[in-house]
Amino acid sequence: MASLRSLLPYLRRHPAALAGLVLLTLQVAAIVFAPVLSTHSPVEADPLSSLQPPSLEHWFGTDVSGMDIYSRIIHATRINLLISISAVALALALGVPMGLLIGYYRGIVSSLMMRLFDFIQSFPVFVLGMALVSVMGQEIWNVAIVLAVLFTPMFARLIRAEVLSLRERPFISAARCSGATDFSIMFQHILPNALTPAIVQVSISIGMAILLTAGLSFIGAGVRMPTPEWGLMVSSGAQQMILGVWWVSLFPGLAIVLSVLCFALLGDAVKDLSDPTTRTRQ
Amino acid sequence: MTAPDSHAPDSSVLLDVEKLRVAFGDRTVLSDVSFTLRRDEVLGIVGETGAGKSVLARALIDLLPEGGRITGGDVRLSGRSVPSMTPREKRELRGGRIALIGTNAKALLDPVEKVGAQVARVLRAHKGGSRRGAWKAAVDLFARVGIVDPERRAHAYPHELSGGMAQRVVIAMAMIAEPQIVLADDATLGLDATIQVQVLDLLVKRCRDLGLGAVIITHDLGVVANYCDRIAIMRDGRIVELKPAGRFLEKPEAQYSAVLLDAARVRPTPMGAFGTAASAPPKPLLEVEKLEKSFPVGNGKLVRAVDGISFSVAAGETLALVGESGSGKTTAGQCLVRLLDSDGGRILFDGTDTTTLSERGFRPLRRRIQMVFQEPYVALNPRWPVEDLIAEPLGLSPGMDRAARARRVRELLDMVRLPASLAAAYPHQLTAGEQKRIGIARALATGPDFVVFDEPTTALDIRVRAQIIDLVRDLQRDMGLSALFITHDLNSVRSLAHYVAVMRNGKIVEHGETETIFARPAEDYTKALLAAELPIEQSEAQRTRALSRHAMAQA
Amino acid sequence: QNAKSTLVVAGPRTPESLDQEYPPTEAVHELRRNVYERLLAYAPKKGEDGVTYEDFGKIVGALAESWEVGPDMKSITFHLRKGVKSAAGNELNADAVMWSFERGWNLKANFHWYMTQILKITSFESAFSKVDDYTVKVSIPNSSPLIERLWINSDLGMLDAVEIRKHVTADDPWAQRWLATNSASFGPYRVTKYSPGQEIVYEANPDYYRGAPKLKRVIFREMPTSANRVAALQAGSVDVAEYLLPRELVLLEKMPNVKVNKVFGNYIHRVEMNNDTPPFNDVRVRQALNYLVPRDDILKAVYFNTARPTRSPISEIYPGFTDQYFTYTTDVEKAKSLLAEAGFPDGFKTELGYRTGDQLEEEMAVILKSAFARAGVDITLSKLPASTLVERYSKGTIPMYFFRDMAIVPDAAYVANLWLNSASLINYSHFKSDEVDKLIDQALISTDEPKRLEGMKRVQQITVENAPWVFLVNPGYQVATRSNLGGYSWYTPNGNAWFDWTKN
Amino acid sequence: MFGVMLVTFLLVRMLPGDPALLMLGNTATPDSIAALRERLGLDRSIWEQFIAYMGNVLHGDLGVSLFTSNPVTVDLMERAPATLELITYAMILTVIVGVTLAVLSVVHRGGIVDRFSQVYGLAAGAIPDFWVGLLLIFFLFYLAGAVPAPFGRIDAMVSAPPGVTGFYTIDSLIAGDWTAFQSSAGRLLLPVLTLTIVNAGALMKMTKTSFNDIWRSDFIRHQRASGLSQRAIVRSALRNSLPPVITLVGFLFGFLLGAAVLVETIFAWGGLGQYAVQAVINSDYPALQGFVLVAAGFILIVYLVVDILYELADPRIKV
Ligand SMILES: Nc1ncnc2c1ncn2[C@@H]1O[C@H](COP(=O)(O)OP(=O)(O)OP(=O)(O)O)[C@@H](O)[C@H]1O
Ligand SMILES: Nc1ncnc2c1ncn2[C@@H]1O[C@H](COP(=O)(O)OP(=O)(O)OP(=O)(O)O)[C@@H](O)[C@H]1O
Ligand SMILES: [Mg+2]
Ligand SMILES: [Mg+2]
Repeated sequence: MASLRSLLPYLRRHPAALAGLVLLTLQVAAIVFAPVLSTHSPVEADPLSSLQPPSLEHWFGTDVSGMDIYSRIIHATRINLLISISAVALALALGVPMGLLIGYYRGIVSSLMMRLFDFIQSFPVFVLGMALVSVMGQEIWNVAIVLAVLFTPMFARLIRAEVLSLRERPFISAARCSGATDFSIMFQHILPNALTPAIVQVSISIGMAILLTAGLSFIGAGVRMPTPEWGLMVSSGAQQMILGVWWVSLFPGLAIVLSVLCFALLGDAVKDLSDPTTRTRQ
Repeated sequence: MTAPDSHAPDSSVLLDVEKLRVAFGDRTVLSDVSFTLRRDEVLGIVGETGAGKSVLARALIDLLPEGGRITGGDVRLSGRSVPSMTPREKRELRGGRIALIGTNAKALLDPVEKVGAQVARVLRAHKGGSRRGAWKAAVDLFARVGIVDPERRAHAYPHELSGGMAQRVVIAMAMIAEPQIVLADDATLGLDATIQVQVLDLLVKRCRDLGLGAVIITHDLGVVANYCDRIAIMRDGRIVELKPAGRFLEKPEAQYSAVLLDAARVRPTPMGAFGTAASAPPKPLLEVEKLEKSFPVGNGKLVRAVDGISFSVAAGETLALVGESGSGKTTAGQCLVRLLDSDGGRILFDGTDTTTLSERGFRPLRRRIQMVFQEPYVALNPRWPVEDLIAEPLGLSPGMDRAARARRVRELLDMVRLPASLAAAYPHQLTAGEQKRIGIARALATGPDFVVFDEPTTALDIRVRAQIIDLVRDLQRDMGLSALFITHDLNSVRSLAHYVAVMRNGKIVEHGETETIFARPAEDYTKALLAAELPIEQSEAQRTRALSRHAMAQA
Repeated sequence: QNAKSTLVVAGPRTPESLDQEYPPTEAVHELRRNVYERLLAYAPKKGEDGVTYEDFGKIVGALAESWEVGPDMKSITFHLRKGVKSAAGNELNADAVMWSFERGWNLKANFHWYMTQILKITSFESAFSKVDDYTVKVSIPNSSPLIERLWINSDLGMLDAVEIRKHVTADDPWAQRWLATNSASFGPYRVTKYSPGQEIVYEANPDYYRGAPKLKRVIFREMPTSANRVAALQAGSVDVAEYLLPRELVLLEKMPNVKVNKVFGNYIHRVEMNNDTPPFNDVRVRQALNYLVPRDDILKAVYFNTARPTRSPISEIYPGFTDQYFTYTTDVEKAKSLLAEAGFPDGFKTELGYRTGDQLEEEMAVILKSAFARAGVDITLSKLPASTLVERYSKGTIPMYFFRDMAIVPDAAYVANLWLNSASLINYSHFKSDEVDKLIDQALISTDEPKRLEGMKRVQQITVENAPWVFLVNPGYQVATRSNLGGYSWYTPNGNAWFDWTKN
Repeated sequence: MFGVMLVTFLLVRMLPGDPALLMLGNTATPDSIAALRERLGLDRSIWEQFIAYMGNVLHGDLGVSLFTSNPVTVDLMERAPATLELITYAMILTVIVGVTLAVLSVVHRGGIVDRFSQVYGLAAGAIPDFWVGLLLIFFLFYLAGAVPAPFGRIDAMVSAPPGVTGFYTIDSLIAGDWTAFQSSAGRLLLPVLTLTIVNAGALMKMTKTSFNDIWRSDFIRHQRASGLSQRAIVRSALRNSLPPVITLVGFLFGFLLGAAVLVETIFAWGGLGQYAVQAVINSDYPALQGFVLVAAGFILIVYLVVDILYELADPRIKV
């Protein structure tokens, strides 16, 4: 990983990475200072001022229940990122050891696990997520767990593929020759090398998780009203869109786009930074 | 320049390079390169990695890698300046008048297209004509570049060809549009010596037959000595010396040239001069009996990589295992250190049959048997710093504290002649030679009795190779190591091994003392192997030819 | 020509089944109104707004040309209209009616429920008899004030026995499989195409006893999203859009070529509380919540004045309705003190369920959440698939839930029995008052009309005071059409009767 | 496939909500509930239910939808063409857009297309499809009025062409019904555009990566050094990036099936996706089971086809 000192010039050369970092900072700020940044309560309905277009009072307008969209977007950052990041963290925590084990020890159990992963992944992600959330109930944590279940195979496969290719690499033979045990080969030699693609994937997955959470909420299989959540907010304006009320869906949708974009940009940067060949060529 | 014919604008000059400068960004990689190439002349360009040879070749057809620009000078083909040609003319030039042959022929061929079609495609790009006619021309040419059964081979895909065969296809591709000049950039790198000779013979012969100009770019002074009329030595983007081959070999002028030539000529100090006397056969440290190892390859077939070989190595002795690529050398070596489980036979190390031991049971022996791996970079974990890499095998000798380890690491760095400052570096920050040394330091860390050296010198630059050979020889002497020395490079065998075993198709075809084998090879295969080694001397034929040409030029 | 006689309707849902015995849903009610014909009907009456309503005071014959009610209201004899033909061309006679009764009785669903629960019939044989080919008699054990009115109910249509019997099989003696996707009755229309979830096509019955319908063909398309129905109506690709949101109706009213028919009907939309479980077993808590509801805001911002506040458990248009006992205003202080008395000075946490896809309930839920929060009552909103919601409230495992319903028999006692009788299966709020139960039971068998009405007044008083529900609104019924449509009529099941409609 | 069946069965069976209760609604009596449960087989043990289910599936009987009262097989068959038509067109357009952009941006590196593709590649992966759908509705339907009302496959006033392929566009052409063709093609526009905008970016990025590797590979450089024309070189590079693109397209097909769930909901498409959403909302077990089975089966078939095509496209795979 890059030290801080090499990070600055890198950022100067890569405005995209800089943009990602700025977006991330904005989101962190939104998470930390939500109460200060917002102008209204994110869950207080004010029926008499429903569906107001953007104005000085309501920067992004109000939704059908008269809640302030701007304030809701700010507060939603917490929920959305909480769900996505914890889902990915969980998936990583489960998927990495699984991938390592089934990649390193090949046997019936491993191939059974692979079948299972194939199976989970052969469904359209979204449909499976939808079904799972409705089985488990619409709680924030359930959404996170479901996403983790969906992402675990991805990480496990990724790590497994890396392990499979790494274990054939001569430096593993060399290590064995130097007396490394299975344990140290797995954790000291293979894991650190296999982790880089997983870390890049983390960033992408967080983006995917944000999109999926939003999608689930959009069809009503995600978090519950009136929790400020971007997908739910888009959905609450979906009906109105065709009648020309654009602000209810537009702004939270933009928030989703920017947030996912942020993680995509960071992912690219991480990939760049962790690849020694691209770094030295700079 | 020393060549007498460098200025004259005479009609036999095909290519005239004048003060050519190429830069990548603000880094100049070629400066003031000038030379000419005449009809029916073979020019050799030699230089170490990064000297700018490939950049030069590509600059000649104005097809530099992205980011590279010609910043000065000119390349003239029959008087026409190449850089100022229109794109269309350049396209016709490339492959049509100057053909380029690169390294690793398999990678140069379109993997999803039949090779015959690929060659035909080039012909049609330059000469037009019908698909069928071009195909026929390609097949004819295949026959002439020594491809047996050309009609069938033309229908093959690149992955179905061997390396040598693929190289012939690429040569055919270069020749098909009847260019005036052929550029061969490390065209035979990575091929077996025997194949290399065949390919080069073929290439040079065709150039001579057709009276083409050829530029052979290589690391190997043996190649230029045997095939080229003139030699250019490159270093850091400059030509430091350019003269007829014979004169160069006799008396290089530039100091760098002399160093290069010396390193390439490291002549073996026969082992007898310093090694243990081969008089009283000592008790063998390692005995291998009828070792067998096969690999399954797809549809149930087996490749017998090692097919019943037997040999023994006594304490303090070195056995060299030589043979062409794929003959099973690495496999044999890996069986010894138990990276592969053998399928049959016995391996007795110091009296213990290691083939019957479990992995756990073998672990104590690892301290005594070590291996140096073939490719230096990939055998090092890219995420570990040098000190950890070297310290890893020390885990085999229990009871070492931190300080002791650190001390040992420094000792080892010193032993392989690396500065202690490298301890914190990562493998990708090292040169190939340094990486190789780290590999050796790792193998020596536990003070083993027996080391398998897998190709310690291949893929290294001339000077670095000489240094590694010196290092290994010193270590053998100082530590009294026994070693199995696996290699392609017959030169180094003579410097390092007491005995030689020649492998072919998994079997040992000849086995004996080094000097004996080199002097009087018994088997045809061994003879062929030895013949393929290109001495750094001008052959008789070359010399006469050079003389006659010189006379011609004088006339 | 074709365009004039064809009607394209966009609705949220196609009927789930065409069988008469399928549970009544909104879509099913509309189907029955157009396909199945009953024995009796209310006389039509023109309202001031030009809409044709039912005159609850005047019953007329439908398939029965005339009828007599026996002494003590313990029996009723129907004289069938002669020459009435089903959509398949079969003639109506006593056999068809008897077979319809028999099928309903044996399938133990809708028909059976009315007969046993309302008319208290215990045995088929002693209750139903064929007098002659065109006369049928129904006798009941106790007298019932509903013995006439019940037969107007749209769940009690008469089937074309001849047609249906053709599809009877050994394992399906009542042709349930066939009738689930086919229609056979004496109504103005029959179903010629039925693709559940997509569309249903009605074709006029030229032999309908009131004359051939003016609209020969009605195509009903399912469009679950109301905004899409609005856009379709606007674009002229449908003639009628049902069940739109009030907000959308406001928008449509401003458009040329579109008109909105609005009536104040019998729907009641409320939040029910589980009166059995704490904290809702304390009447003060229930009252407090009623004091917290911002009814005016809801009427304005959610319903855009297409609804009226609920001021009684009885539908406002039914005889016997009174709102004189209703005292709840929006009064946070009062609510707080009631909660404090009940031992919740800081409020409490609870859960409120509403149906997936119900935009209005969601909007109201959000408003209620904010409103209740003013007294510290923190509600979690659970959007639940309809089936889950039904399951949870019928098992009593959800403390609060939205409930929208209508009682299609315009009789206060019938309505009260449905929702307030502690013995009623759909009294999901578990409201129990011995006095109410007694008054209802009396009213169900009493034939003394003034006394019944008196009792029902008392029932409304007790109920409003006990506040088993959070009273919200009576939403009315609206349907938006292209402006070239006329003849709109309203019946208690709310479904549209295409027979009455005209297209210019 | 057995596994698929078991898991879908269990999964779907765990959905909350008692369908019997829901179906009967407010007037349910314990008697009628019991009768209905018995009819639906809900009263038996879960294993008995599964075994019965298995047997039925093998006979092509996926049960009867609790909501439409139709056999699930019939429902699915009725809706499948809608979804297939949608995703097939989306697929074709996505591939055309994605691959063209990828090739252009690699060949003319640093050009306008390249710069556009970089921005688009980043953005496309970040845009939720449902949002794009809504924006398209707002801009193209509400503001510009350029497209017909965005719901359903065909105008409610126009009757669907007689079914041959199930694709309205093709069927209406076969029937020579120009109005129906216009109407159905117009309706396809927005959903197909939505799916394309969202997915072409990802396809483009991945195609670009593999095409770029090939474009910079030794053999392409060698072809240039051999004086082949740009056209021939692009063709050869494209031919080489075919195998990875085929794999991607396979994935994409599966992915589109999932994406269709949201897009169909927005555009009231009446296909499998919308059916699935309704099945979840209504606890319609047999319908959801049927959908999941069909989706898994469909994807298996797609992967199979991908494998075959892959082999055809890459001589190195052949045994
Ligand atoms: N694409 C490129 N971008 C930047 N620098 C380059 C590029 N290609 C070559 N160089 C630089 O040009 C110099 C000469 O490289 P070149 O490939 O010609 O060496 P070479 O003599 O062919 O070496 P080798 O024997 O290893 O093939 C090197 O310093 C290299 O770093
Ligand atoms: N893991 C393996 N699986 C299948 N075949 C193998 C494997 N390793 C080696 N082989 C085959 O065994 C034969 C001997 O290989 P080996 O690597 O020992 O040759 P070598 O003499 O070391 O060649 P080189 O000089 O190229 O290193 C070759 O034909 C090779 O293809
Ligand atoms: Mg080179
Ligand atoms: Mg080897």
